[in-house]
Amino acid sequence: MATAEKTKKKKFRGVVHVLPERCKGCRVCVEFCPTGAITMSDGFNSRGFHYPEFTYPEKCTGCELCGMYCPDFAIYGYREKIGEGE
Amino acid sequence: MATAEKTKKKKFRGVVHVLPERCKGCRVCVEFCPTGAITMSDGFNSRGFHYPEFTYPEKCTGCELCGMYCPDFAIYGYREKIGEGE
Amino acid sequence: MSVEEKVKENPVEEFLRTDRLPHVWCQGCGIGTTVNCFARAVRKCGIPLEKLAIVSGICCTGRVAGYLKLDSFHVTHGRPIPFATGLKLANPELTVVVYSGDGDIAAIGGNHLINAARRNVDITVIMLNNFTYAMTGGQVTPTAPYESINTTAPYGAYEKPFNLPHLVASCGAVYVARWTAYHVVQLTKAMVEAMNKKGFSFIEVISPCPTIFLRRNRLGDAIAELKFYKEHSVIKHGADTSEVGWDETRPDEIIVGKFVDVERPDFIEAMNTHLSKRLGDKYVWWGKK
Amino acid sequence: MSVEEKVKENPVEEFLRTDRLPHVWCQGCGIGTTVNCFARAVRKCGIPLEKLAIVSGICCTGRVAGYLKLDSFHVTHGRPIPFATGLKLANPELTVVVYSGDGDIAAIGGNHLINAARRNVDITVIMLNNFTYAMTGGQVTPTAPYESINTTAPYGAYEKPFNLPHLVASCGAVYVARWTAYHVVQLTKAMVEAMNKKGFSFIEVISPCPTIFLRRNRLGDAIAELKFYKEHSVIKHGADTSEVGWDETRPDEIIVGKFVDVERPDFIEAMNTHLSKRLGDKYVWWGKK
Amino acid sequence: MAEIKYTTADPKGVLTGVHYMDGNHAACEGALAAGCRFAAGYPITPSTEVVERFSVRIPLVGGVFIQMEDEIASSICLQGAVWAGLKAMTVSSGPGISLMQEHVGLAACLETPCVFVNVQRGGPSTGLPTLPGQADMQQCRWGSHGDYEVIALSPSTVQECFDFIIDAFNLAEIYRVPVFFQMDECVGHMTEKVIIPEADKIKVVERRYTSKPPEEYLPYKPDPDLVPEMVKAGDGYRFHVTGLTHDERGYPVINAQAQKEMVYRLVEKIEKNAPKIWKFEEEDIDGADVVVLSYGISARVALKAIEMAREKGVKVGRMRLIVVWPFPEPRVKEVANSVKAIVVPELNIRGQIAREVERIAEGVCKVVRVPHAGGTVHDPEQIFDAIMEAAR
Amino acid sequence: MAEIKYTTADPKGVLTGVHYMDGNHAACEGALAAGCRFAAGYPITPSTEVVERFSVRIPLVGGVFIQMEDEIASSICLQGAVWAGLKAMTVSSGPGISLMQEHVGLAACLETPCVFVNVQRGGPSTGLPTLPGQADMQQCRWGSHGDYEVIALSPSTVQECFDFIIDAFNLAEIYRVPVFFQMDECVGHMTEKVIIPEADKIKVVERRYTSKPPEEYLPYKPDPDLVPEMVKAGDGYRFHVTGLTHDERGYPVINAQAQKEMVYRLVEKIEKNAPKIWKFEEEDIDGADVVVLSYGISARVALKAIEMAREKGVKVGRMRLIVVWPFPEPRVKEVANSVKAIVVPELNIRGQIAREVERIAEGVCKVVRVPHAGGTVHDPEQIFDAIMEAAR
Amino acid sequence: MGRIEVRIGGFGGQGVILMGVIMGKAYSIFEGKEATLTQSFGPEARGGACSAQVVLEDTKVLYPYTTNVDCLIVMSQEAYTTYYPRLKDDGILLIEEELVKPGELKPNQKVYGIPSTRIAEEVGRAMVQNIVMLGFFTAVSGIVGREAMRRAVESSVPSHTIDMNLRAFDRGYEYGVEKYGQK
Amino acid sequence: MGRIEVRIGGFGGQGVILMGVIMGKAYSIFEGKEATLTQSFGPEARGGACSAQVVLEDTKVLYPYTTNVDCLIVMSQEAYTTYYPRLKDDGILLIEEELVKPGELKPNQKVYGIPSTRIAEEVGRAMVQNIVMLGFFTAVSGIVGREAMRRAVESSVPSHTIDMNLRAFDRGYEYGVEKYGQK
Ligand SMILES: Cc1ncc(C[n+]2csc(CCOP(=O)(O)OP(=O)(O)O)c2C)c(N)n1
Ligand SMILES: Cc1ncc(C[n+]2csc(CCOP(=O)(O)OP(=O)(O)O)c2C)c(N)n1
Ligand code: SF4
Ligand code: SF4
Ligand code: SF4
Ligand code: SF4
Ligand code: SF4
Ligand code: SF4
Ligand SMILES: [Mg+2]
Ligand SMILES: [Mg+2]
Repeated sequence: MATAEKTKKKKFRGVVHVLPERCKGCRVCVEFCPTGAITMSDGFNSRGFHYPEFTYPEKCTGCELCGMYCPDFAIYGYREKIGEGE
Repeated sequence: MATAEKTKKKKFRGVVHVLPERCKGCRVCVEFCPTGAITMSDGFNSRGFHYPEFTYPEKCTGCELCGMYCPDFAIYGYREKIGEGE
Repeated sequence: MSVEEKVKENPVEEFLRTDRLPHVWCQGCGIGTTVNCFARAVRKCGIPLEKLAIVSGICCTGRVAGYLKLDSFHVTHGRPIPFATGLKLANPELTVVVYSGDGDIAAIGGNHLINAARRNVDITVIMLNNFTYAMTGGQVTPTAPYESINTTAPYGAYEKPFNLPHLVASCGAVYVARWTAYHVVQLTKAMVEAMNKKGFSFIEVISPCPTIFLRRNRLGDAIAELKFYKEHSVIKHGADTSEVGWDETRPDEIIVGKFVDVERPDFIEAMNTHLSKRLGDKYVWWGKK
Repeated sequence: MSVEEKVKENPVEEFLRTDRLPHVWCQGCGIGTTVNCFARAVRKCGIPLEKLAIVSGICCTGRVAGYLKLDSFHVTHGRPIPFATGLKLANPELTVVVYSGDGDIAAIGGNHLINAARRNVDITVIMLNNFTYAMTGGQVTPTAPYESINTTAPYGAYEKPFNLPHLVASCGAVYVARWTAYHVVQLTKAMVEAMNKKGFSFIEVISPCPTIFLRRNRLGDAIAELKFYKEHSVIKHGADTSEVGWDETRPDEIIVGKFVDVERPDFIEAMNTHLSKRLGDKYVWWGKK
Repeated sequence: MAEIKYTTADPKGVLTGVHYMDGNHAACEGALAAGCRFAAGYPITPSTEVVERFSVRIPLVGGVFIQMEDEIASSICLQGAVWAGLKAMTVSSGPGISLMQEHVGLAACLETPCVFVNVQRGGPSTGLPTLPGQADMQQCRWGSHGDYEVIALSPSTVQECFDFIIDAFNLAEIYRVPVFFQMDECVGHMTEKVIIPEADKIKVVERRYTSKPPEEYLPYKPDPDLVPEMVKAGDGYRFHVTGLTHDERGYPVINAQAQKEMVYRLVEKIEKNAPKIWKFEEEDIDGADVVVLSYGISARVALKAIEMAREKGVKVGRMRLIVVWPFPEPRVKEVANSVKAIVVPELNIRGQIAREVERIAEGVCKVVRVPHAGGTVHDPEQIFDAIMEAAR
Repeated sequence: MAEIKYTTADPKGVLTGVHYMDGNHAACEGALAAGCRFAAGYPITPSTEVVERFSVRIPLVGGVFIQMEDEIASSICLQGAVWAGLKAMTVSSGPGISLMQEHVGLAACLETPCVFVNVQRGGPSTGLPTLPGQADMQQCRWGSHGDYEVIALSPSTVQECFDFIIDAFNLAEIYRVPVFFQMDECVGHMTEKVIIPEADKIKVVERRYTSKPPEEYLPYKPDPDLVPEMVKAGDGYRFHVTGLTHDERGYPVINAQAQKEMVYRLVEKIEKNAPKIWKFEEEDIDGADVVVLSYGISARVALKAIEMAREKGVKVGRMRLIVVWPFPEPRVKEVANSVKAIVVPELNIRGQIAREVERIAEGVCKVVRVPHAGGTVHDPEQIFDAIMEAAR
Repeated sequence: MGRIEVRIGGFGGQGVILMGVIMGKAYSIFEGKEATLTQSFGPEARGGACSAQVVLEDTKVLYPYTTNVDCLIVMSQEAYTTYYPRLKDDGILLIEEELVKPGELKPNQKVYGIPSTRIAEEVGRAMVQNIVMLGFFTAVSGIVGREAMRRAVESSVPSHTIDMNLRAFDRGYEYGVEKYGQK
Repeated sequence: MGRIEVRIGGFGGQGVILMGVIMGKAYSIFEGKEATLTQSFGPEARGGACSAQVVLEDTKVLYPYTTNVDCLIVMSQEAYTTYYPRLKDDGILLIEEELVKPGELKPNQKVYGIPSTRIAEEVGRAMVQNIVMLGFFTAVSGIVGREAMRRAVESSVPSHTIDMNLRAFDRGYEYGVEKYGQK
């Protein structure tokens, strides 16, 4: 089972997109990301907010939760196939 | 018991007052009088309505129901003491 | 009151503006009957007459305010409850009764009804339900029974009617009862209880409108209707309000009785308690302590 | 949808007027979160986009209509339900969703809410409850919890709040659910169900308003509030709606779930059935047969 | 674009024939002939017969009547129906019309073509529910907050209740405004012969739906006549409308510039098109010493007074407003320039229309108000006296 | 009888001292100083601060604030409170005020002394919730159906929000009318120094309660000044009031005669007492070529334009309306007779006050409208240009 | 015939307006002329006084109110008192004779009385009193033809009551003919 | 000093209006002169642009708006763009330097920058950024006295935040003095 799962996991990787200019820095995405894949940046966007960064791509499962929670439509996670063949 | 009641009854008599000019002839009083003490007159009042008459005073218990039902405040029954002494 | 004390005058008389009689209501209209009950209830409830105010909206039933010799207010259609709220809050010593029609209270006035129940404003609402907008000639109301004929539902109503005791209970009314114009004794008693109840009390009175509702629905005259009430009413005190509504045109069972009678601080009490807790001596207590 | 089919774009995007972003809502405001759920629900529910109309009143939540790329109507405060009723009745093929705030729907709009539920108008009402009039800066609402601080209840609220699932259920709503902004998955599902339900469906969404309600009541930020929902929510599908209200400032248990899901002919169906029964062939059937 | 599309009435709604009916019923028949297929209302004397008849007729024609929980709901429910593609009206009287004011403003702002029928009774407040008044004439244009314009018509006969409510619906479509059909209790409850023509004799204006594809369509981009084209829900335009100040896209823009553009257009689309909207009836203005300017039932009462005055040798002309708002300023100005006095009898005491005449006359002729508090019509003597006085 | 009873303010409500506050807060303090002890409201921008402050203050003063379920409820709840003996107000803006129109009529008809505060924003409809307008000026008098009269005041400074709302409450009591306090968003949200005097320096009018015993009292029998004496619930008068047309007893009488008596009195009690009600500020009218007539925030904006015009050598006078309704017709007529032009800048585009000036001026001088759609104030240049144009 | 003015007065519930409708309809639709009916009644729907004015003309009715009444029909004392002063010097007065006691009339005025309520009760329902009166009016006034009136009755009352109403009409008509002779 | 016009701009949530209130109160109440603050903000309560205008005078302020701004304080780029054109030729410009990049100024205009958000975060909460800016304004403009300003701050913020706000004020003041010297 565990091996099967691992194999499955490998077929996809989680990817996250951030639109910093929409972000209002609420940190909700970071807080509710189940794997801790994202963290808040130090930088400001043009409206003075810190925004999330995709710091640990390897942790991301592409579960979509960050995107569902983000009140500002500023982030979105999804799963991307790794390689066609496998 | 029955005798006691009768004695009680004798102490009072039911009396009914009618204000024909207020009456709209709905007959509710007559219908809901438990003893049939009142009946509708043949005559009209000035607005063209028949009104109740106190036809059988002896039947009246002064129960007040005619007055409570009358939508026009046109009739009222009550109990009157017969003689102070008894 | 003992038998001997009874006066030889119609007890309703002293509460009436007799200079305005005969009144506008039609032959056999149940409104007057309920006024008889109200007059007796006022006598019995022990509230000084000058401290009793009555508020009606615009409707046949609303004309009650104009015939009762009390401080009486005939305001706009649908709005007696907020007016009554102002009266009561401004002078907590008043007993304030709203006496109005089903359309007035439950159609246009629906939002005020549910909010007053929720706030538990200490007023009594006597809502006469004749299942129609009688004064305007019989349009469909939110209380109109399924399939009943109304001028704006000429082929019969097809909306579900409100179960009003349930509605106000679900908002928190502390006293909820339903009677019909047939139940003059019980209705009188309910009115006494409601006026003496602290908080929002609500009485639905089912009442015949021979001219409009009965005639249009071929239900006979007032007498027939009162008999119908007599035969089909079932007294169920404490009934679950969710079960007292009906979906048929002519219900086989009209459930009547006192459904709710519970305790909850009324608006003024809640305000006084809460603000004095928060503000201590700085709070200026409202009304008699 | 299988994993492979997922597109690399935020699924909410295609439903948004992206030219209007960033939106006006504050940092951490739950409204946007619920819009994510709505977008997914729209995808899933199978309703063609051009047949889906959305109506909002005036409030923070009401701005939803302006951001969603659907036929969207931003009408007056408190009145989205009657506008939606007109839309739906005039074109029965539309799916009509009202998306608005607690004050809009349940304070000024209370009468429309209960009457639409009673009539079983086939619309979906998504009411975002942040316990306050957020857009105007945080006044007390009929949903404000006891003792909560509001600009017009500066020493704490002392009115009992509405139990809205119970209120609409008592009027006859056929689908009633409550979720919080934390329950993104369940909320999405509920939205799908509600939109596909024939008749009046109602979803209360409890949602953080960090700027106004949370700040004034010192309840922390959006994250704290979402965590509170997470920790205190108890899912009780089919719960007795009379037991899902609460009287405390911060309830120990927020009961969430699908409370009501029953069948009853909606307004148009009732109208068609009834009138065709009465009028036979002369009746011109309304909408698709 | 900007071209008005006329068609003929849908025969389903047209009760061709000769009838004896009252004004309220005739207004309902007119509405049906005009294509009205939705009415939302709440009962109120003396207007209810309009929707009562509608509820009898519409199931046989195809459409919906809904009695709402109040007038507020009615006055917005009908707008929902319009935006879903139907022609719609609501009907009320004084108190109900006062409750609708917020939604009159909404209709003006969203440019919802729709008709508000007001069968005027005596006010203020509950006033005289069963008796006539003409004291809601200024309320049409000032009742809602902010600046906006409406169109208002006033019929004098039962036939006109039928004829002019069709105009009301047509004008609503042409200019995308709420149109007030200002009846009065007298006309509403007056019964006369009404001739309803064949459907193909009745001219009906189609909604000005855009022919543009969704990508090119802007909900509030005006045509040259200042009126924007419309779409309806369900057609794939995925458009937005809002009661906030908005731009051509229909998006809210909260600043003075957007406000200026929007509000000026809302007002000017009526002001600038006014010459196409004005409708009045004139008789013997040329050479008259006195002109009686009136509308609604008062115009018929005035006829008697005019007859009496003519018998006394006074040269009296007559101007009857059919479209009351927009007010035919230039023509009234011309008339003022040519006569000694304009006499304005109306069933209100603040000179609701007379003051408009005064403003326009600018003192070049006398303006004689003949006020009446309502509850009944003028005694013709009253108007006669005013004419005689004015002629002096 | 008919004698106005002045007393001084109840110190409990008076926040004596020097404050820096905005117009909305100052209006609340003024209301409290005037003896207002009840407010019913529903939130709306930009007026809410008035009741927000009231809800903070009233528990410490003694009285009640209730936030009602909507504006309709607020506007009648306050009347209940008045009839129970308190002074009361409600506060709103555009959309809310439109919803209150039925109850404005009720207040006029029952002669309920009360105050409606309208902090005007941009309209129509939701319009510009946070930005100013002065486009609800005609709504005060025409918004409700039927004929009636009200009083309306308009403050220009924060101090005046305090001072004149006291006048508003006093006038409400003297004439038993709804009084509109027509602020605008600018004045409402403007912050300035406000000096609140000692309570015994503040003149307050007592309600005109009757001294007659119940047997002799008739609720609507007017005093010689046309205003009837009042009673309140709970005092044993067992009186009746109704929004139907009524006689002196307060009983409904549904006929034209009763209507005539009632409605004429309601209108005339304001018209005939108008000279006692008018209040305006004048400067340099004598010898002026142009007079700028304005009110509210526009009057302050006009100051700049006047200064600019004077620098150019134009003789400019100034008339500022404080009481807007009743309108000071005779004085405006005098002014019209003495100048070349009257310039009327206001934040609306239909000349809501200007048209009144036009009507009264009857063409003897030019009346120059300086319209503005709202959302901000005039650019002083705009008014300056109009003055220069008018002076030509 | 020129202008003929008819005024009908009674109280709410007597069907005064319907009388006017039937009369107007008979004249304008079934006799092809013109008729304007105006009405006024009391507070909202019920009680109080109620009256109808019918102006009958060959061509379009301009001024729609009665000022010189040719025929006054009254079914309450109050209506009599209120409307009598406008009856023409040679006008005719029709009364429900058990409810109205007229005062002295002018020399050329004529009064016609009928116990229409009692007759209606005999026909079946007091409610058709108004139709009895209409029959009577048709007989004694001769203003509108009997056939036109009967057709107007037929097309104006609920279908299940047509028979009763026609009976009532005929009874009133016959009563008029019997008592006052054929017109 | 005659008339002094100050304009403050930023976005909703930055506390722009409160800055105006404190400044006006300091001048009018604590320095005994007159000050009128006018404000404008975006849709209903939140988001969007927000600005305050403060007119300071020795005697009553008649015309309450700014036309020739002596001192412009901006905390967003948008505010800078919108309000800069009205800055006097010899006016001063105060900016939150991490959020605003000014363009070229006129020769006699002066610009003073401060990273007020970052300083506020250091003091404890980003929310007190506006008070930091006020301290800075007091230091670099010299228009209102430090004591009056501090008292105005004290009496205008919630009592439990007074300390933090005064710290923020002082940090801003000191930053100004350090960077641009004592005024
Ligand atoms: C705002 C407003 N809308 C409508 C009306 C008309 N109206 C007067 S009474 C009434 C109906 C009353 O019906 P209900 O409340 O059931 O009382 P009932 O007459 O049956 O006793 C209506 C709709 C009004 N007066 N005011
Ligand atoms: C008739 C009317 N009354 C009041 C308002 C002011 N108003 C705008 S939004 C709002 C409150 C909205 O609160 P809620 O519905 O709870 O939505 P939220 O902002 O909390 O999402 C109010 C009272 C208005 N626009 N129109
Ligand atoms: S997609 Fe899921 S795992 Fe990846 S960052 Fe978002 S929440 Fe975290
Ligand atoms: S949830 Fe959205 S707005 Fe909040 S920090 Fe993450 S990306 Fe930014
Ligand atoms: S008092 Fe009772 S018994 Fe006597 S008449 Fe009346 S109802 Fe009948
Ligand atoms: S109940 Fe009253 S109105 Fe009816 S018949 Fe009897 S007395 Fe007359
Ligand atoms: S219409 Fe009905 S409710 Fe009204 S008075 Fe007549 S019987 Fe009573
Ligand atoms: S005020 Fe509250 S509800 Fe409104 S946008 Fe901000 S956080 Fe959201
Ligand atoms: Mg009813
Ligand atoms: Mg909310």
